[in-house]
Amino acid sequence: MKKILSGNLFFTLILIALLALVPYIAPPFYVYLTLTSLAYIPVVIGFNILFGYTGLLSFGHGLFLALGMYTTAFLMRNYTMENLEVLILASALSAFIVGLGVGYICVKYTRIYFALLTLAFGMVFYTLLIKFTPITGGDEGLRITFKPLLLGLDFRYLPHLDFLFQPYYYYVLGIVIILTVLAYIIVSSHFGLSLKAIKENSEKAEALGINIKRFRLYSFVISAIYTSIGGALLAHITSHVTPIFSYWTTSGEIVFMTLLGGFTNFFGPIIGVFVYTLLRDFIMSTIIYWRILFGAALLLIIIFVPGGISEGLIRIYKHFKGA
Amino acid sequence: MALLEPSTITILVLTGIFSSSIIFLISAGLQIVFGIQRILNLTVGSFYAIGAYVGITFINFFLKMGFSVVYGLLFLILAGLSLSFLGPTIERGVLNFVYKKEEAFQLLATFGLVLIFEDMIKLIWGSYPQISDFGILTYGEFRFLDTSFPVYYFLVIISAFLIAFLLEFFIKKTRQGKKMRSVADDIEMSEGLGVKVRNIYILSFTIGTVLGTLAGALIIPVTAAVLGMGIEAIVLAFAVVVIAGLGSMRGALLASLIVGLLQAFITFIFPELTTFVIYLIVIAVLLIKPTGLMGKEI
Amino acid sequence: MEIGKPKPKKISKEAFPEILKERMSRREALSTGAKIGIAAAIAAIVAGVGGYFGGVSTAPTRVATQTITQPAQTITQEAQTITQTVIKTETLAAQTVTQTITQPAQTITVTQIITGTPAKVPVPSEPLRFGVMGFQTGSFAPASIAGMNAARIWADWVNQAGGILGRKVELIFEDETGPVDVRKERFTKLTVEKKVDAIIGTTATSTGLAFGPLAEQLQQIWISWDATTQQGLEETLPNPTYAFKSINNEAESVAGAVLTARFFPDIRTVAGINDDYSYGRNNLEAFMAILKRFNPKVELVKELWPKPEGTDYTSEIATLKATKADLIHSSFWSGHATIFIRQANAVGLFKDSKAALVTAGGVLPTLKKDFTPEGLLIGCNSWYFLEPRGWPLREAFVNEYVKRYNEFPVYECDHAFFSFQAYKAAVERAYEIKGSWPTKEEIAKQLTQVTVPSLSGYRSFREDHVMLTSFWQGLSKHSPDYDFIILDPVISVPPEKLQPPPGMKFHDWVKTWA
Amino acid sequence: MILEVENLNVFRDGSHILRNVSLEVKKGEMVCLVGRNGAGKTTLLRTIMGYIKPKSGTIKFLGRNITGHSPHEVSILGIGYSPDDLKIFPSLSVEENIELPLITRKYNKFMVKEGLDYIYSVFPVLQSYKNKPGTHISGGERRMLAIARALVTRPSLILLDEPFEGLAPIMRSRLGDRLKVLMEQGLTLFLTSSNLYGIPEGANRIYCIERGEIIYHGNLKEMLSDKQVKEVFGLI
Repeated sequence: MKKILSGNLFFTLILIALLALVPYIAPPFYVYLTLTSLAYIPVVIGFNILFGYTGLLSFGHGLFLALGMYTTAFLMRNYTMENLEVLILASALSAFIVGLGVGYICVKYTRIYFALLTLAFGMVFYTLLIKFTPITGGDEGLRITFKPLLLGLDFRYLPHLDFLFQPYYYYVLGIVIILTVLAYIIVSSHFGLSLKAIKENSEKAEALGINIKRFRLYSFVISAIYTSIGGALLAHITSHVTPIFSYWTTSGEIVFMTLLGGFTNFFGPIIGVFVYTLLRDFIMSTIIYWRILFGAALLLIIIFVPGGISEGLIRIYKHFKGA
Repeated sequence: MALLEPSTITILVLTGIFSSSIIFLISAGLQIVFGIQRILNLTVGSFYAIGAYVGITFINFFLKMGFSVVYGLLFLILAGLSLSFLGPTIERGVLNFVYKKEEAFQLLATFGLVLIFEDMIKLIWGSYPQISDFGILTYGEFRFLDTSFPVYYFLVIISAFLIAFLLEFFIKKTRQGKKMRSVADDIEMSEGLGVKVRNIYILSFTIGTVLGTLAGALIIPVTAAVLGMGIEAIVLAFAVVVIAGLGSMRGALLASLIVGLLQAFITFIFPELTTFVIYLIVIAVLLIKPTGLMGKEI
Repeated sequence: MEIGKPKPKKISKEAFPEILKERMSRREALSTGAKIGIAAAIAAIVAGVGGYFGGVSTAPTRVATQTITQPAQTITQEAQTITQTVIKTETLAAQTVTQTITQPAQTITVTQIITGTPAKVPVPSEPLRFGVMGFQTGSFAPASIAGMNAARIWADWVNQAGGILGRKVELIFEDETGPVDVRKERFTKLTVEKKVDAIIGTTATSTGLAFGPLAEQLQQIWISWDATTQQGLEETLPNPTYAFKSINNEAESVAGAVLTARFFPDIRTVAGINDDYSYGRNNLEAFMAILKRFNPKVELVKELWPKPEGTDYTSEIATLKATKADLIHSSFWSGHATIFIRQANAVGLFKDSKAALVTAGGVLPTLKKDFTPEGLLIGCNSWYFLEPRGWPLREAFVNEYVKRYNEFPVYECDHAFFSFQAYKAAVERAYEIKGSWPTKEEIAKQLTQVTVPSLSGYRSFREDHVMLTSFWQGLSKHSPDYDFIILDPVISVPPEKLQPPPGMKFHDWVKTWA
Repeated sequence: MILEVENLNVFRDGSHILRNVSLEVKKGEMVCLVGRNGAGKTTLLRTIMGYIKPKSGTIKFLGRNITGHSPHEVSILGIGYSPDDLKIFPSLSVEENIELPLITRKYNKFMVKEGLDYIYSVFPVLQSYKNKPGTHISGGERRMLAIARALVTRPSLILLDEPFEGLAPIMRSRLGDRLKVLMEQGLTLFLTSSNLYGIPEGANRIYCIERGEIIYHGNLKEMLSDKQVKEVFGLI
């Protein structure tokens, strides 16, 4: 056990070091892709706390992604909030409030009903974003016109891409590492085990004295906060937020990333994000009929490796170790 | 302007029922597959779109061959039925592998199929809207209270009710229907009494497919076939089955009527609310009675 | 309390810190604390060091861009004459509608006059690369795809004629579909990875809003075909260097309102059906504002806003039919227009109401005679490809297009063709001035200086980087030569009647209308 | 020999549920499998029916190896099955419930009619409820309906999982009488019981199962004096 843990730690450190080096070694466009992927990591980790650990499939997680982005853009435009830390906290707070409300209603249901209900909420939020033009900018969305302060430091003298590729990149990397470690602590804690127990067998879990609904709600809220923080980080990269982020296709993308990487493993979704981003870039530049490939990939994953890439890697690893 | 004159009400009611008939066919396709296979089959939206595209190709071909437009409706129905081969192909080729997996995966598998079909349509028919040479006024017009309606509207409404009746008859009276009901109730016990569940799965999925393709074929004299029509249809059908209760056929009929009429009236009275209302009803139904108006307790 | 005692179920706020201490065993607390601490430390170090070096390493590299003083303008005679003879306008009686009569140009080779002049520094030999973006799927695709097809034809023609200053051109296509962040990703990829010389295309307003600032940030020339609402861009792009915008969204409805007043002077009630996004909303607003200047008694009795991704208008059309307005206004474009007209005609909507379909001509070849009645006001945006007056370039293009794609071209072809022609002329002009291959900034500067023949006649950019174009609108008519409707009479509304002059707000401009 | 089970081993979720189970049922016999709840009775029946794939061992029916066959094949080959939880189809009426096995065998109209008549002669009470939904009748009648479904095709072998479970004493004796009649008609029965009182009088042979192992095989009288059996049923 200890050996595996230390091995894991070793690999994690190498991965972090690699990620830290990316802006220096990779071509600019791939730095951009890596940065986008980094911002999506909290999103998929949050989604997976709900899906992989609690067993609730949310088809409306775009709601919280958009919530984080709109909170950020709204505060920057209307109150010229500059500190990124404050913006992240504000996004988390709004996700906490909305997540509590939506979650309270949704967690009463499970399985397909939960998926349908979250889908409906996502779509209602989407329509709200389009209709309340004075606050949300309607379909045009809101633009972020200036760069935030990072830890109180002003990097505004940098050109856009230099800002994104240097200070902002490392800032996001730092935040993502903190959030990932926190999530890891959460899921391996007593709380995380309770969630798993609920997923495996909710009746048994209830018999063990776990308040299922409350735990599902906690899980929902944590998930919402993570997703929203991801949105807050993403907002500065896109510097333009639109309602499409709460549309069901975006929610579907989050599900796809998670499945691709593998929801059974804590690190699976993170792999999923990177592979998805690279794959999408590759396929979209190669053929215009990229949906066929995506659909086929989805089917193949579901049929052959429901555990996603991480499961596939583990299988290969075991195979070679066994042989 | 008087808010609701008799002629206004006539227009809204008739249009509402017309929309309901199409929505019903699609949602019936969802229901039958959910009832038997317990899979929320998003692909039915793609079948709707394919039905429309193939319907256009079909009818244009026959009209070019020199057949009279009077047979148009027949050709459309033929087009819808001819696509039934998609049912067994997809059921055996894809769904067969996901029955034992979690619900989420089954849903995502059909989502994957939707993506594939969307691009296949683009590959075959391109991205321009496709239009049939079969005009809606072929069967004339019907005048009522100083407004007029194409007779075709009534034909579609009648066809939908006929199909609903046939479905009911099939499920209630025929041997295959009895087997289907037994499978919907309890797969294992049906197997233990000699029901070949595989065949029933193929049958129900094929019926679901044909309902979708028929709906698509029937709509084309009224509108054009465009990319994305399948996804829009599935969203609406989704709302209908949630309101109806998953798996309930009569519920689907009732809920389609509700949704179709409501849409027509809301659009007239509170146009800004149109997009909202359906989702709000879905949320309300899920909160008050999650099994829907006529759904079985699960 | 003992350490390791079972944890209490509820914790009051006051007691929280003590209980927290007791709850965790010392070891657990230490390890958890250490984990968080280590993580935070790593993160802080990474963020701090990275950020510091990031800041330091990039800060000093900022060097003032070299500016090249431009010699006095040395355009050839022919070029100057072209700019002057562009448009002759003729005022129509009381209606203040202007009809454009353009001098037919001789051939496409007009802009190649400069090519012949000897260059001092040889041009680079590798091909010029253009990123071309448009919707390849979805209901907005038809217009985009027509534009992309036109780009292909233009590229082939230019390559056959020897390229731009001898450089071959190469097109790299990217899909505009997807959320804005993906579109921006594609733009960034084209710029930093594919190193294209310019990005041309884009159809959706949301794309325009995102790309405008991005083009400035990345210092990449971006010429939009259709993707701009002025409202959004005034805020985000006050003084663009690299971004070139299309004409105002609502221009179609401005033209539509003028012609509505002319063709349907008796209407009193209007019902609008427009996509529920800014393009649709701007259009109805502009239409009513202008129409009221002509006819103050006109009243808007119904506004319908179907969702933009929708493809079925059965309920909306029932409402329109029940409303019985004199005129239906719609800015549906692309596939939506076809579906709307077809569904509306099916229930006899056009028997009771006139219609101003200000953008429906964008898919004119799909408006078949059997479901599109005569007498609808149809707008074809900047180009009516069957316009009666002669224009060799248009004829050559239409023939080529039909031969290649087996369908008729639509207005987006003109925007596309113009964008490329303008770029070509700007490069040639800048090269003429500078004597060596110009930078992107220099090319961008020249883009507002050139006037080039496009499919609809001579066109140019305004000094604030807005496309100038006339709009073609007319009444639908059935002709035995085509299975779709044609426009007769067709009238063109000149650019200065379509959008406010630079710097003026739309509403202030409307007030200036007599 | 109608049914032969040899060295059957079944695992579920990693636990060994049936251990080397062997038993046989001869033509015209009534064989009872007795064992406590969770001993593996239902698992054995379900394995015979083909719901569960055994890890090893063989099942022979009428001399034919049916190991690994799917349930509907096993059913068509001629084994009637009534599970312990009955599984009456709520969407089908009483009569349709009875018809279903006939329909799956593609019997024609007259053969279906004949089958129904036969059932109504054995369980007359079902005829009076024939148009009611299958679940809207009393527990005892439902039990009869479940047995009727297993019986209607006149299979070579009928598997009844705890047919007397939860029945009132009067229903129990009535059902016992019916089974006796059926035995006289030459049917072969294999049934289970979780207690000693559930073993019908006419049982020819008894198997006792405990923790997945057959611990006794013989007649009822001798069984009651068997030490292991006594321990299991707390008779000591």
